[in-house]
Amino acid sequence: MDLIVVFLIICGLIFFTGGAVGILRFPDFYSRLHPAGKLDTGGGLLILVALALFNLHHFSLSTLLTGFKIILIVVFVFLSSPTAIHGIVDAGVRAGLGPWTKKKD
Amino acid sequence: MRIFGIIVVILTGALLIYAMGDFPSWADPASPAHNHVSPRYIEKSLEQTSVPNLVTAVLADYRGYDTMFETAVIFAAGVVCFFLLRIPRKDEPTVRRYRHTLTGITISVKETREIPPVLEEFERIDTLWTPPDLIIKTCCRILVPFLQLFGLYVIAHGHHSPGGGFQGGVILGASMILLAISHDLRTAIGRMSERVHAILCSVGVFIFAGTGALCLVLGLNFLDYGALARILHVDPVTARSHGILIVEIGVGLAVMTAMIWIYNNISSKGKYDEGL
Amino acid sequence: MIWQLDLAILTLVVVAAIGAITIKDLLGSAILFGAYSFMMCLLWSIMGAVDVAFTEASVGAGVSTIFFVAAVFRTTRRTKD
Amino acid sequence: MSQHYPVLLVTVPLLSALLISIVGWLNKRFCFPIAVAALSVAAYSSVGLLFRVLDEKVILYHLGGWAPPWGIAYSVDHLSALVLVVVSVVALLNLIATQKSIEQEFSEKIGAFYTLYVLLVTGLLGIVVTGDVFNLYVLLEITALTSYGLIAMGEDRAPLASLNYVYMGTIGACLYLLGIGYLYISTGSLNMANISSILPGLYDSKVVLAAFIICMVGVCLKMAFFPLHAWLPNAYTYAPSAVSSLVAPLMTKVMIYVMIRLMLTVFTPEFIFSKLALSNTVVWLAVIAIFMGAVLALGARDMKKMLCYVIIAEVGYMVGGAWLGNRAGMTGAILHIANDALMTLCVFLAVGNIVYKVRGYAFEDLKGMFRKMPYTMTGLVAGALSMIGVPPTCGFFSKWYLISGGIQAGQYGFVAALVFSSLINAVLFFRIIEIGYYEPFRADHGHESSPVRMAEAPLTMVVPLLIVAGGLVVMGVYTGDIVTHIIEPIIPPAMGN
Amino acid sequence: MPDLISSIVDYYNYLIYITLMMIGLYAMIAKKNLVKKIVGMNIFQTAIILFYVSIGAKKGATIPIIQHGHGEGADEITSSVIKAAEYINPLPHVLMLTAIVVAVATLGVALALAIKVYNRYETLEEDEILAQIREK
Amino acid sequence: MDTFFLCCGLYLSFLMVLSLYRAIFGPTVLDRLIGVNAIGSKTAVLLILIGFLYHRVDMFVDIALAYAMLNFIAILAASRYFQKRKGLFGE
Repeated sequence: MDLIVVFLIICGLIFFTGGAVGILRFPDFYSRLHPAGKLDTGGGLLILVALALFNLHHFSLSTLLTGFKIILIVVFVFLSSPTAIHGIVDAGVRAGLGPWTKKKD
Repeated sequence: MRIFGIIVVILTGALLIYAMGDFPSWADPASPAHNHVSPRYIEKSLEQTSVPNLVTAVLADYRGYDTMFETAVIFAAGVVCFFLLRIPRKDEPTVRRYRHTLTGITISVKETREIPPVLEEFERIDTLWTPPDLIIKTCCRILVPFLQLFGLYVIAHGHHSPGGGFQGGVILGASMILLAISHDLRTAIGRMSERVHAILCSVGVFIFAGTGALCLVLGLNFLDYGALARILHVDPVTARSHGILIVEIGVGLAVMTAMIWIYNNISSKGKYDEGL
Repeated sequence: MIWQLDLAILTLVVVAAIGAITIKDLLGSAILFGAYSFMMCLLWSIMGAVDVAFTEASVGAGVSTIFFVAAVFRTTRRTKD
Repeated sequence: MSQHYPVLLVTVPLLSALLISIVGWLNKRFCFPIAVAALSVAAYSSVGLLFRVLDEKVILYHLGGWAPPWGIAYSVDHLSALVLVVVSVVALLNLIATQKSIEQEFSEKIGAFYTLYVLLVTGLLGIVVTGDVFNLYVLLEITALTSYGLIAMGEDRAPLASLNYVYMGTIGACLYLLGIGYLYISTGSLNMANISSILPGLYDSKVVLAAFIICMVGVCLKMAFFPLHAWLPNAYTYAPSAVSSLVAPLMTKVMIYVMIRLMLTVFTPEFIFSKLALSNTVVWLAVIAIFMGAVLALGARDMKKMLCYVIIAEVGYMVGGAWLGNRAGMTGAILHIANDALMTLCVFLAVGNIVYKVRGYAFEDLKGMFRKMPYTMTGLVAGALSMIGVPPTCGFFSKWYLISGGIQAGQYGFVAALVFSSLINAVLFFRIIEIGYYEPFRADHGHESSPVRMAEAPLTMVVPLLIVAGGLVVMGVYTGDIVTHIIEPIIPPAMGN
Repeated sequence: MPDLISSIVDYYNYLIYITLMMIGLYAMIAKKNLVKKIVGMNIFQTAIILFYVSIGAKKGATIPIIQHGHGEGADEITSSVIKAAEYINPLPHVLMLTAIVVAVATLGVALALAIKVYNRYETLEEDEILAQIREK
Repeated sequence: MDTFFLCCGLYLSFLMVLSLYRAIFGPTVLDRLIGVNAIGSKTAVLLILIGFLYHRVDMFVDIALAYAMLNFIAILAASRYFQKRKGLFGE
């Protein structure tokens, strides 16, 4: 059980790392949204699922409830994070931000 | 001004750092702050109020009077925002734009009424020509009831977990603000009109202060919830717990409506027409 | 209290605060102030003040950022310092 | 019922503020009667409280039924009872006197106005009555918040002035809060009496010293003591006249009350006058404050601004008197809180009446005013005489106590400043009287009729003004009683004689 | 080395609160933009809250909610003895809840005032506003 | 396991530094918004981790949930600004 939890958390951390590096290194706004939208959401999901699993170690009603709430956060993040990113993209398009292209000169 | 600022900052900082030398070190259990008043709160509050969350117990019972004025502060902030910004209704007609949802044709109408009727096939567009985004609208329509349910849970469960009237009230208020952001300010006002939330805001504080006054009428000191035992037919300790719950509901109501009130006034510049 | 995390977040908080007052754009300043509040919330839950953290999460991170954005929306983003 | 007076005093206005807010959305006509009723109850119970205090010395009230160090307690002694009476009576009189001008200026939002007004008075009363340092902070914020809103509704530069007031007021309140934190970290308590019983063992601690300095700076910011006064003149000048005649008499005085309360009850006089060597510095600052206030008032070009600078000078009197460190000085400072509240109210009400009729408060607007509004100008003259310090009025007596305290303490600079500022006040007010009496009424205010017809403000505005003006003389006559029965018992014996 | 770490840990919180407070104070005094000043004001208030919460922290203690199972009998709770050293001091938290509320109320009022100022002068820069006033 | 969680927490706070760089030096406001959003998602996870470090996770879940929600609303409000006001670099 612990092994699965550790594995999931480390996967999540790798996702988060990718997200952070992507946000830092990508050249323009739209490409930065990609790691922010996908990797952060994914990393968050993995770590939260792992923690919910870890929480169920001592199985009882209250830990089940807590686990359920953590899963609720997962669902919520899954729902809201892409929407927020969509809102930001929409804002960028409306604000007239052009996408980055590799310029010759 | 900049140099003056730096001088003031350095002087104040020097005073504070000078005084820091005599502080007990951080998180030291032997510090006087932990050993004079607070041990009694920790040891006795469960048996005196039967509320496991010590912060709630101290907030709403031992120092309930502070909390009453804290609620009054937030109420005052709502009233002040209204008082400063709200532009009273004028009957001169204003131009409003509507878009036919099927064809995308936009028409302008001169209207005098504050809130036009909801039309099936026409969608109102604000002066900046931004219809609400469909994805965000749908997603938020799912989330708003969930948020409200969560807010109610936070208010009701404040005895056993972090939370309470204030936090729950802010979440409830935020749900209405979310509605206003994702749809339109007018939609949110349609759900809860200005008069309703203005009155509810005072009613919220009134519940708190009224509970206190009720205790006074029943023969004990102001805000001594033990007096409620006579009406609720329970022992005084449980009466305290119930009294705290009643008070938290009042706080939640006041905070929720005050947040909505402030947001509506700020985001629409007091016109209650179109917001963020 | 978890002092390792406490030290890390405290340092971040100062950076965020300096950022919030130096950015020459009011909207950016408001957004960074939101980030500052996030970290404050974290800091308080590290020190065990769960109720304060809850309040800060709902007020500082949520509502006051919205108020700032609404006010900037109704005024201007321009600032000289 | 009478054991509940301390709490009724505060909660009746609070409850009725909420009621006004609800009623204001339904029917605006009932707002004013409710406000009057609430403040009358407050005034009645504060007078009742004063009489009880004369018998029982200190009245304690445990809110929520918890004993003091754990719960919040109200403690009323002679000092707070005196200030309570002043606050509630001034607020009530001002409410009645300014009804017309409120209706003229805020016809749309009258419910919100009365809500804020009554909440402001609630906060002020609460500050005076409370015995808990943190409770005081919360009430401080409630007064501050409502007064920001009320002041900002004035004309011209009012919002900007009010915004500056927000910044300064927040810094002040936050510094006060920080000072409480320093006290809490070294004592672990929040109750005033309890803190002062723990403090003697900690007098050498740097934390307590810092706590004292921070608290005092915060309070001085709030009361506009000289180097920190920058927010006051604009805020009070541009406020609506009904608001400035409430805020100007009460806000600074209540803050001075807080300072004296902190000095006498929390940090005891032994600590302040024997451990700290700050007394001289503060008195000299007060001297500078008085001089600057007087000089700036000479340069002012309209009446309200001039009065604002006079207020700054008066703050200097009281702070200086309290820091002289002897009985006479402290007596003078406390007496001056009551007197100054009354005379400021009197002058501001008169100005409010003039603004109501003439719509201006520059010196030119005053021409021929004695013939136009004789009763209002009578009130103004009474207030002016009291501010100058002419014997039958009460201003003379408090100034006399202050001067004798200054001589006892050997602070001749302070005495000189007092005399100087009295002279300047005389110059200022005689200039007004001269303009009002001798200059002909200017015809360009709409009426071209050359013999000025009497156009007095409505009766509800004039009568309270005359009552206050009479009150000034009555206070002056009964000064001896007030001093022996009310003020003498609160000054601790450690202050010397 | 452990001594150094422990002495840093002992006072780091207080140092940071002073730093934050000075940042806020500097912003309020030296910045000319009205909304920037409001941001500074909030940082100032939060710094004080940080100070109070740092007072409340306690080594080896848990959060101030008394541990018990959900829904189990109340007799069991009261019978077990609660030691003061096991829980963090709740009083500063209570005070700071109030302070946060006050901070958000002040924020709302200050922003409303800033909007009112902007309506009149069309700018938020203090020096430009003062120049406009002087012109009149 | 506590040590592992602590290390995870420290690593996450290190990642927050990277996001904070984007939030402070982002050339446009929307870049800052992305940075803050990333900080927000990490914070929600970190809150639960702190709950495990205190062994009282049931108390921290509510905070994390409220936090995620209000973060979402704040981000939405900021992005809504640009949907209404055109122009990224001023008015």
